[in-house]
Amino acid sequence: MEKGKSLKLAALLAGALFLFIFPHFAGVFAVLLLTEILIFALFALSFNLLFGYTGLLSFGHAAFFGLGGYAMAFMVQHFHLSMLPALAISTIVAALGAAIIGFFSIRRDEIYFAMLTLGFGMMIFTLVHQWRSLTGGSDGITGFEVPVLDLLVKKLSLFSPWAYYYFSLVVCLLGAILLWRLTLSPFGLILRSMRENPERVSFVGIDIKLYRWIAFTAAGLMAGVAGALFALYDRMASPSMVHWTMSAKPVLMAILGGPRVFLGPALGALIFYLLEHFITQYTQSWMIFLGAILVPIVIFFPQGVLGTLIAWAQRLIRREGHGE
Amino acid sequence: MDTLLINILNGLCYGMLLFIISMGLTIIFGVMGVLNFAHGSFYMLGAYLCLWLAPHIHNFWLALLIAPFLVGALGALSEMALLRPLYGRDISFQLLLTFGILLILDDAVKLIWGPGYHSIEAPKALSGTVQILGSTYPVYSLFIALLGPVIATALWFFFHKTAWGKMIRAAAMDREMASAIGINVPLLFTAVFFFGTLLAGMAGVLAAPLRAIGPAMGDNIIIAAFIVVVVGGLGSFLGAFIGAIILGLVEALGIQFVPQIQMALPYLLLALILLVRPRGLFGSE
Amino acid sequence: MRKAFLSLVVACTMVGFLFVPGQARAGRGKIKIGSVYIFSGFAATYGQFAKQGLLLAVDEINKSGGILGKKLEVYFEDSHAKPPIALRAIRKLVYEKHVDFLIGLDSSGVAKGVVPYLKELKVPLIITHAATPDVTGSQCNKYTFRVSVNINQNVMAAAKIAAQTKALKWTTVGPDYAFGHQSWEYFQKYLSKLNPKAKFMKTVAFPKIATEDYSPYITSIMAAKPDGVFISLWSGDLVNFVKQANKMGFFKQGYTVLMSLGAATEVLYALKDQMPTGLWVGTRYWFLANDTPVNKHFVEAYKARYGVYPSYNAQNAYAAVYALKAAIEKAGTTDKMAVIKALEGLTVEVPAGKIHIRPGDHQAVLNVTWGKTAADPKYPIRILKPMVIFKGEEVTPPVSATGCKMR
Amino acid sequence: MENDVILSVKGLSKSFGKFYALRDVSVDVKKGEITALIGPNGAGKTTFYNVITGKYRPTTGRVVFEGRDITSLPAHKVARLGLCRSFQITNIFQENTVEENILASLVAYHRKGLSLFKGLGSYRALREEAHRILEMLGLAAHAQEVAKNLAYGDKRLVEIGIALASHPKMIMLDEPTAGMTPEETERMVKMVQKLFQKTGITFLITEHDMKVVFSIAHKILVLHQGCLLAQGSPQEIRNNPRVREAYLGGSLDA
Repeated sequence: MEKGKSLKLAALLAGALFLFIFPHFAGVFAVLLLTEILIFALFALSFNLLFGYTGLLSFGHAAFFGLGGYAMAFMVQHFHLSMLPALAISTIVAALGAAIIGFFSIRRDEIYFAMLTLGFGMMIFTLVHQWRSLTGGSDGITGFEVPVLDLLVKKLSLFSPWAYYYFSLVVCLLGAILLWRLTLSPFGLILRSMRENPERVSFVGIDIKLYRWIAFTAAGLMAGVAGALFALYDRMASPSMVHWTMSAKPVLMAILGGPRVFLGPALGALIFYLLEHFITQYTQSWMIFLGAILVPIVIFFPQGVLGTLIAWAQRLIRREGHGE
Repeated sequence: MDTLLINILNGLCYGMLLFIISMGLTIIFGVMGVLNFAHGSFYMLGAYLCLWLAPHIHNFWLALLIAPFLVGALGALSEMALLRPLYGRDISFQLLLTFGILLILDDAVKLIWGPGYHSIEAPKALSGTVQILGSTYPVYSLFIALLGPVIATALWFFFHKTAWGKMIRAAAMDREMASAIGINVPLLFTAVFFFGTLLAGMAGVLAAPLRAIGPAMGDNIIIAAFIVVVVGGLGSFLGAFIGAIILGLVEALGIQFVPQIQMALPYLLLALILLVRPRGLFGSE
Repeated sequence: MRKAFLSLVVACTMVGFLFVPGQARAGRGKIKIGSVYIFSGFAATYGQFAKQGLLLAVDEINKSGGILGKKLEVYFEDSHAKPPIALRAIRKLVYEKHVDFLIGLDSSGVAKGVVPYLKELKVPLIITHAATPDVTGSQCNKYTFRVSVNINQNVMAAAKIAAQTKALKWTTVGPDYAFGHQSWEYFQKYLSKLNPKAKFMKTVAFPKIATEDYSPYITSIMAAKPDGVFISLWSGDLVNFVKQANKMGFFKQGYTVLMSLGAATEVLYALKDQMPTGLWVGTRYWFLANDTPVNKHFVEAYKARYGVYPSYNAQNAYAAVYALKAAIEKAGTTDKMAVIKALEGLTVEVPAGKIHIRPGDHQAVLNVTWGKTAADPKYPIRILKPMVIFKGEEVTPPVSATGCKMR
Repeated sequence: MENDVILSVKGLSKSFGKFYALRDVSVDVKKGEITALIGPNGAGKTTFYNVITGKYRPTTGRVVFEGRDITSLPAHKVARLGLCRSFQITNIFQENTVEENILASLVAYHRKGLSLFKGLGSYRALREEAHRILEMLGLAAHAQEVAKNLAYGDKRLVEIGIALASHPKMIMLDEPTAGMTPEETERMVKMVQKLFQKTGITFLITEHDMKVVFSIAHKILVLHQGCLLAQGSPQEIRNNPRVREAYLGGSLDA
């Protein structure tokens, strides 16, 4: 047990170290791509708090991604805030949005929950699309620059892709660690139990609505962080951030990677982007390939890529164990 | 006043198209528990097949017979090959798989027919316009608005008077019971998927003379069809009919009266209905 | 425990793939052009035409020895008509493919999202389609050029035509984003100056992009009984609209109809004889508008290679490559800053005629064609008869009016 | 006298449309007893459970638990007051480990559920308590196993463990031996008796196996077509002619 724990810690540290030294070997484009992957990994992880851990398939998660992004763009464009206050405000805006939408959505289950979140998500989409004076309509908010990171003792420019990569890396790692702690806590246990059997949970004295609401708000908050990072990465907040097709991305990533393993959705984000990256090098119709890859993965990897790999590995280890 | 009437007709015309699509969606969901994301793509395929058939057979009505059949056959094939391994798994897998089918169909259509827009003439008999209270209105749109109830009646007869229809209805109400009373469930599922996608294809053919045929037409309609099906009540026949009419009217009248928020209206409707009636208008608890 | 370890191993391996070098930096002695257009969705024909026009120019140039002895190499990326995706594509082109110059961009929204970022990328971009005045106005910068007709020029011409007609009560149908709204705004501004009696109605229609069903919008406009309708829909949306408007008798009401992008050949090909005759249509290039050898050669070569008459997007992309060629030859080097200098104030002859790129805002001044749709048995599509050609200087507002402060 | 009664049900009815699943049922359950609720399939036993524990609202009637009116309280509030239940169909957290199944219930009881960032591992007291419960149920060896991999009988024990972990004053078991082999049934009966003796918790059990009922119950309630047909000691029920006629038939003699 103790040995296993230290092994895990070592592996995690090695992974983090890898992410930190990666830019020293890679070109600008790889750094940019990895920044985007990190941001989407956080987005997918936040989605999976609902999907993999609470059993709620949200089809409007992009609403909070977008709220975070728009709030960030707005703060930077109009108030020229520095990074941390702007990020804090965007996070709060997304969390508030999630609290309000969550209050209604968590009243329904399964496909109805999915449809309600889709509905609310698209209402937010309409809002940003139509309120041209505030949001720039379908063009979105564009033309701002990445704010400086004001650390009181020192002001850092995040203009270069490398600087922004490191900033995103730190924020995404912190966000992922918070989410991870959440899943390991008693709260996380209750969420997982609700995923298995919400009725039973209410019969041991848990107000499932309250817990779902908190999970929904937490997931929305973290999606807001990812969205704020993404708006700066893209130098724009546009309605496509809020559209249902954006909500479909974390769903895809989570199921690709494996919703029952904490880092599964992050791996899903990685697979998604690398697939897209490689396929679009050879052909413009990458959707047909994505579909052609998606279909067998769904059929043959029922626990997602990471989940299935782990199951295989465990079987292998068990067999070895029996051999001894 | 006459604007209102014309817009109501517009709404009904759109609603009836939606109804035919949603009917297929709701049957598939009711019987198989599968929310078919690719349904809009089957609709699109219907329109494209009509486009492809038109120069060969020179007859819209014949295309209306053949194209949906081909779409249904493709649907049945994909059900047998792809969807079958997934029964019993979580609904999200089926959603994702049909999303994969959507991606493939959308791009395949673009590879075959190119990315451009195409158009088809309405059949001669229906290509003119009529005067309604001093406004001109296309005969073909009127035809669709009237065809909807005819198809609805035909479907009603199918479901209530024929053995297959009764079986599908029984299975939609209680899947376990259906297998218990000796219905060949795999065959039934394939048949239902065939029939459901056939309806989507039929709607596609009917829409072809009305709207531009393009690679994006499926994505635009699928969310609307989802809304209809959920608002009406998943698996409910009457629900799909009423839901489609409501959504059609909401879209058309929204443009007339509240153009600024018209885009949000379908979603507003969806959220309100679900909060007040958790299982939709005609869904069973 | 093992779970975490395994996941990391998998992740690291996959990230390692990023190191696999692409074709980057492969071609020394080549001039690399990155090109971003819409290749999917409702307006995918735009990308297709642009790609064809661009490749035609590139092949011609490469066959005759390239530019300064260097061959051209083009990389295409899809913008999906969405600004973030376009930006990602451009980053990929610049950072991964190391392209020297960028050519492209449909859609004003995409252009507005991308243009501010060029200051970071430090790569010149020649816009060939996106028409928003902002990119050569409030957003202008030294890396951004445009060789195509912008909203100002197109709509100024429209207003001049509108002022000649008897129509006084005007309304609009336009796509619900900046382009549609700006077109209408400029139309009102210019027409009210030319004809103070012109009135602009409250009932307007701004359906969202890729709308399926236009009938409710058409009904509302018809109910308002305008004299003139200014339509700024484009590509698939315009095709869709015209078909449905035909069925509802929209064009039989005696309205004066102006379609700012109605003379796009892809629209005319899609509609064929469903396009009514006698409508005023504008374009950013018309293949019959001038009979210079350059144009004749282009139209013939294009028709021979692709089987259709070139659309404005094809010409614009073709023209951009030749403008770039002229600038590089003028500069005598492919150095980006030198080429930028050479592009400023450049005059070059392209199929659309002589174009002049103003140093003040980097907008090309060129002739703008409008005309009335007419049938001609020699052509499978509607052509323009009569044709009205406005001199570039007549319809281009002065640099001082664009709001451009070149930095 | 009043103090002896832990659960008091007065005039309870529940209708679904025109159909009455329960009609004017009034019963008292005494503290520190095992009470059995019997009746043929469709007699309304499960509905009775569902109405009392807050899954359904009653059409009419009152439910009083420990002197508090709990009529129409939501399920989680009823559970908080110490009235817990198990289910007829195995109703556990299948993908979680056995220990986690018990811990979830303990977390709920000790109100630690809103502790968001502190790892579960650091709650030593909770884990020790979970261990004690599993030990008592004879499941300690399976603590780290995923629940769905357990044998059927063990799953039913987990079910009871979940109920036990919420420190109930009274447990309502819904057919705890349904679908069990005779050996498993015997093990379950012994377990219930053991738990009763060790903890003194009040039990209400529905059960179709009459042998089980008559061997463990202090008092028996008989439901028939939604109505309370009879109540009394096992001896009284055995001798009640109405019960014999309506429901038990000759089976008691066999």
